[in-house]
Amino acid sequence: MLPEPLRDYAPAVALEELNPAMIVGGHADRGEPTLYLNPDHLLEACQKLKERFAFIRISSVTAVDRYPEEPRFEVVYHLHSLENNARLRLKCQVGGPAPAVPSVTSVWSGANWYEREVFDMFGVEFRDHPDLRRILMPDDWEGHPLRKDYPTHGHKYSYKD
Amino acid sequence: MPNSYPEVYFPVVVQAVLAFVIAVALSSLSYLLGKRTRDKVKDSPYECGMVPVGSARERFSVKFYLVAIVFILFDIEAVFLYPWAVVYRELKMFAFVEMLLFIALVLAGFFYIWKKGALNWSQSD
Amino acid sequence: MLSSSGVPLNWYLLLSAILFCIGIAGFLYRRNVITVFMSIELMLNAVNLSFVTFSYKFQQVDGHIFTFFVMVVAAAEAAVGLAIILTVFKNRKTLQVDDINSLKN
Amino acid sequence: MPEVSPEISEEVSTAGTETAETRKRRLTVNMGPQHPSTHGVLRVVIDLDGEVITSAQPDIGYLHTGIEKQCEAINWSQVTTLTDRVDYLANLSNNLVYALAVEKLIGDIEIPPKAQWMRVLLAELQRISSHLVWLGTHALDLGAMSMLFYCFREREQVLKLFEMFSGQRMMTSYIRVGGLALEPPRGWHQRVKNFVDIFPSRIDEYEALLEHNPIWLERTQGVGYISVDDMLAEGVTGPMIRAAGLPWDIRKNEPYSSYDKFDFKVATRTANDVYARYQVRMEEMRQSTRIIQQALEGMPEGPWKADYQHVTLPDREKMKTQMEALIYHFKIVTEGFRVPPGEVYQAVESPRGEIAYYVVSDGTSKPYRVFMRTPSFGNVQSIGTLLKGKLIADSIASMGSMDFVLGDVDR
Amino acid sequence: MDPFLFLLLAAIAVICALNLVVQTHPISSALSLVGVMGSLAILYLLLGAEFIAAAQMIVYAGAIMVLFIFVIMLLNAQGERLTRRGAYVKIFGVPLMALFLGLVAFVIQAALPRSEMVHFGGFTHGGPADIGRSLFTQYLLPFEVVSVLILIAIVGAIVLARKEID
Amino acid sequence: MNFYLLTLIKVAVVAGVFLTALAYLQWIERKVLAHIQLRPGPYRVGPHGLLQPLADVIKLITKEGFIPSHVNRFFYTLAPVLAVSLALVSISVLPFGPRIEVFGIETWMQLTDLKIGVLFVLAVSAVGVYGVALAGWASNNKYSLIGGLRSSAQMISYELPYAVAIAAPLLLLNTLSFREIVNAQSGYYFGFLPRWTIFQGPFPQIISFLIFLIAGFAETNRIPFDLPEAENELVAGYHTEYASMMFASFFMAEYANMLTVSLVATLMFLGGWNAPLPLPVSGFIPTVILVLVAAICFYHGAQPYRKWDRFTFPAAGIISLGLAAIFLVPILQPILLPLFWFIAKAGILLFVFIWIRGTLPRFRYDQLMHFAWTFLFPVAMLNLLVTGLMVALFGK
Repeated sequence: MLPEPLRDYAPAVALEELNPAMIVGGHADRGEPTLYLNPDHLLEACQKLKERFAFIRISSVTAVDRYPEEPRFEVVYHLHSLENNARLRLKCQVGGPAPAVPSVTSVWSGANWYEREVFDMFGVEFRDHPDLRRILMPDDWEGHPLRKDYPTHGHKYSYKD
Repeated sequence: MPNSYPEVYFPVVVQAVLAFVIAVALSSLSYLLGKRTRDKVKDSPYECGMVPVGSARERFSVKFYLVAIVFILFDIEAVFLYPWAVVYRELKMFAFVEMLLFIALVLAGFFYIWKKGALNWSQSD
Repeated sequence: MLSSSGVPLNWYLLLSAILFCIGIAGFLYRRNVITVFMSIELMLNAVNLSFVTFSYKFQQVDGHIFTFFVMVVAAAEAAVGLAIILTVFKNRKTLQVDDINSLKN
Repeated sequence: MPEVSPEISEEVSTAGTETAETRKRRLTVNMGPQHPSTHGVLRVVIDLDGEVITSAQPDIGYLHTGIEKQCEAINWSQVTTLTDRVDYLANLSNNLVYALAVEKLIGDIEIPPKAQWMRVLLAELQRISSHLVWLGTHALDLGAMSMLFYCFREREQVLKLFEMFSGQRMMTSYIRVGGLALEPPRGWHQRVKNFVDIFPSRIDEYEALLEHNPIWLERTQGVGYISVDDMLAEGVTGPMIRAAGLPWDIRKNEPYSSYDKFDFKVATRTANDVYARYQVRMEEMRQSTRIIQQALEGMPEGPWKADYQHVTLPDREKMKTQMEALIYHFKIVTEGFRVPPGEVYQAVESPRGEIAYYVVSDGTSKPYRVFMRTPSFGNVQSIGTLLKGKLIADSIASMGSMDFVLGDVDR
Repeated sequence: MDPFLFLLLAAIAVICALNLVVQTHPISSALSLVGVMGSLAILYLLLGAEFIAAAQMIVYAGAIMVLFIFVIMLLNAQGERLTRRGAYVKIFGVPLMALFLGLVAFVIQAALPRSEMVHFGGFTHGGPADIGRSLFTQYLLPFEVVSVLILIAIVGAIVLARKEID
Repeated sequence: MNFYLLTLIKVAVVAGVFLTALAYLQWIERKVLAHIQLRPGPYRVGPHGLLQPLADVIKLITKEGFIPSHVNRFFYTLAPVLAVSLALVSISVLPFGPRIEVFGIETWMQLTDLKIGVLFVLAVSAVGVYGVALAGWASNNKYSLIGGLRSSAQMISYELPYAVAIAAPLLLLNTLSFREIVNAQSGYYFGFLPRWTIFQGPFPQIISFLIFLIAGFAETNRIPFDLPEAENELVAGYHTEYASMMFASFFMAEYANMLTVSLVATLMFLGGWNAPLPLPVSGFIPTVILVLVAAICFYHGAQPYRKWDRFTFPAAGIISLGLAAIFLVPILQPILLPLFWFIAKAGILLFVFIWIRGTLPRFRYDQLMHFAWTFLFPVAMLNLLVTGLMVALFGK
């Protein structure tokens, strides 16, 4: 069942019609519609949103660490439709010892680096990502800096050479 | 005044020796005067700060070779122009026609190359 | 000071002969097509020296003209010869003379 | 005679036995991170076939300073100074987007018109200075050395204006949550006016130097094409996309900070090459000048920051007379203000394209998460697509036309 | 002065020529050949062949050898490996070569009067004007034939090299 | 006086002047570029940075002469030596002025005059390719190798239009000796138009002159043809692996070549030391110019922009006035006037070199090669044929 503020929101309604299990929640806080999606149906939903509602741009992919809550990570997608001048936020909640969501690079190739960044910073795996490796941190870096349990000053004071 | 060959060419020899000495001196001076330190990173080939990938001895576009070929053949033509130019006043129209024939044939080759696209560098090979 | 005794004409011809022989040696010994080719150029140069020397002996300019033509031929030869080497290298992937002694693979 | 280094002698033994592998004319060239014209520590690994690029892989992270992580450790107002350091050529745009995002989170705060007008004016000045840096360095990359100095002459004036109001030339931190940091000093508006009065003629000067120059045209026209679809897919924004004919400008499409009250045109070109990008930026500078003129003429009177005691610092006068104001001042300075929980995604048109901050608050005085969607990140991502199949000689011109800032990429 | 110059240049030429044969890397060989050509050019000058000396530098050293170096760089030619044939060529070749050289030297000594000396400046008609006059009157036909030769060479070289391109 | 002693003195003088000129050419270039770019340029070492070249040389020779171990040492060191020595040799056949008499010794203002002077210059520049190709190859670095290869390909490509552009005026002059070339350009048409080859009938060689200059820019690797050392995609081209004075050697060679090209252009096309106007008028021009320079200096000295200008500008003004006076001494005029015109013409060409560097962007490599082969060379050939036809039809 769609949450109250999204009852009239066309994309949400369409997704709900397509598969009721797709949307697990949502809100429209401060005029920004947000849909919580089931990670299993993420790709399907994204495909639909891109084709039907012209969300041809993925503005960004990022994540929020809700540590110590579980599921711990929210992977956040910001979609943008130039045609309708509209933005939409999607969220996938994942947790567990090896958090993983499907990669949306097959829908928007531009998600590539953003997903790598999330992988780098949060340690969330993206299944079927073409080139999932660290992007900002050195390849041999240990840990994922943007996790809440990663101290601000880092685990080590010296760099490996 | 210098008239004989040795006298005419003597200054050239002196200048050449001097130029060589200057060149060697310049190159060796900093080798002699400058301080010397060596380390592994400094000694490695410049590769924008990364460890070099592959060998520098790679082969290159055949275009360079084509240019060299074309250059050789036209350079000969150019060398023929000088004795021609020097005796031009004596022979006038005769020399002109001769050279016209010569150049026409060589230029035919030039346009052949041009048409073949050997001079087109932007095209991928 | 500079207008001294001069050099026997023979010396020039001898030098030419020595260079020619070295050219032959290179031609026979070397296995790299390009070096072999350069040995040929060396022989041509040796011959040119003889031409110019004879031109001096007979006080005529003809030897120079011959030399000039030899240069032209050498240039044409180099252009075509190196093109052949390029093509051969493309097909056989080697510059060793021994490996390219047959017309067919 | 020549000594043979170990590496070479090793090859000697295998000479003449070249395999099909080595025969390929492939060449891998590293461009960067220490390279004179990657404008920062960007590394691009380029595979060449002769002169043609078969693949180009940008490699980033050399300037990664963990700004997003740091944001979570300091309070809301301190973050402003970090936003300056993200895109160091367009710091006011970063200040602005952060301020807008936090204000949207706070919700009921109202920014007085004068502050809004000032924000627009500053953002446009910033755009001019950023585009000037681009123009100068891009021309320098293509060998036109003098352009750099001409552009920096004007940029210097803009930086002087910045210094005049904030005491800083680059890291101004001037746009704060709730308004501005300070009131601009007396005479500042006149100085801005003097600048915008002469600036259009200076743009003409640049154009006279470049647009009638056949070499410049040869080097830029028809170079660096990338299709609109590719650009949208890869996340390219800003002048790049406008040069392909798509009139997408966040200032028009999702107006913020009263941009809807200003009259300006979105610069577009259709050629979609380096030259079109150059033209778009030139046109944008002209439009920015127009906006600044309008902002100067219509500058409203009134306060320069919101009267919202939970967030903005109280006036000096009030602090001296009212106990309550003093307490708020103390609280804001020591602990920082609190922001209601929630999340917000705010986009702004920076000189380089769409800059958007995704800010999450958990109700405390520190941000829970600040994500910076920076334009250069998306633009650099597309380098692989942009360069593929192009000439190596055009790589600098093509990459330069993107106008990326590595601080903006790596954050 | 003349003998000194001659001996110096001859020594350079011979050493460079030997180096050409001895060096394993083609680039070293090619540069040795440039050295031979340079010293020959000066020897031409001593024989009064001013124009030929300049042409030698421009055509031979400045063009033909550049082409050689380009090809060596282009093919990334390396030093060569020695082959089995080298051995017996060495055993028989060197004495035969020496024999041939001795024979030639004998013939030269016998055929030409030893007293004939070369002075720098002994022949002054090797300037461009003399060459030009001779070339454009007496040797007119060869001159025109040369252009045909060049045309054929251009076409041939391009046809051959284009194969590499296509 | 002994011919050989005289020659040694002349070589010493010419080398001294030439090397100083090279050092100061660098200074002038930096100053001119700086003023084009609205900045003062070298200003710290000596008045107006006049001692900057000296400081540069000291800095360069005391830097570490570093030879990386991955290079081919012999060719790596040979390359800059070759580049510099070849660049300095050409000057021996270029004349600077007519026959003069100093202290009763009659001599030419020239080291020597060869029958094949023009060919000598061409031969030297043809061999100059080796410096570049060797540097690129011996450095054992990708950028160097590509840079060296490109650079040598560029040099040989522009060698052709260069050579053909020289051949065209030779049809009018019929000599390869520089001295005779200049002599053949003396005199005036209608009493005022100089008979320089760019004005000489029956076919003025303006096109040749332009082609020669353009090809000269490319031969010396100057903007817009400075691809070999382009500081973008190839880092620094063939001298990427070079350091200290060896690195500077290539630049020295470049400046020497630039000077040579300007001098050859002056001799071949601009009438060498011949004055642009007949004598009684042209004799006063240097004085007038120098007096004007002095006036400008005094004006700026009176309104100093920087502290030291109060002293340096008037000093320069006084020197100019002194020179102006010297130019009026009748005995010195036959020596100084030709020198003045020669230096003035070459100086203008050098200024053009610098001016263009301050103004133009650089070509892309394929555009550059395309330009040489499909525009410059055909035009040069056409110009040569037209010249030949005109001379054959209307020549004396």
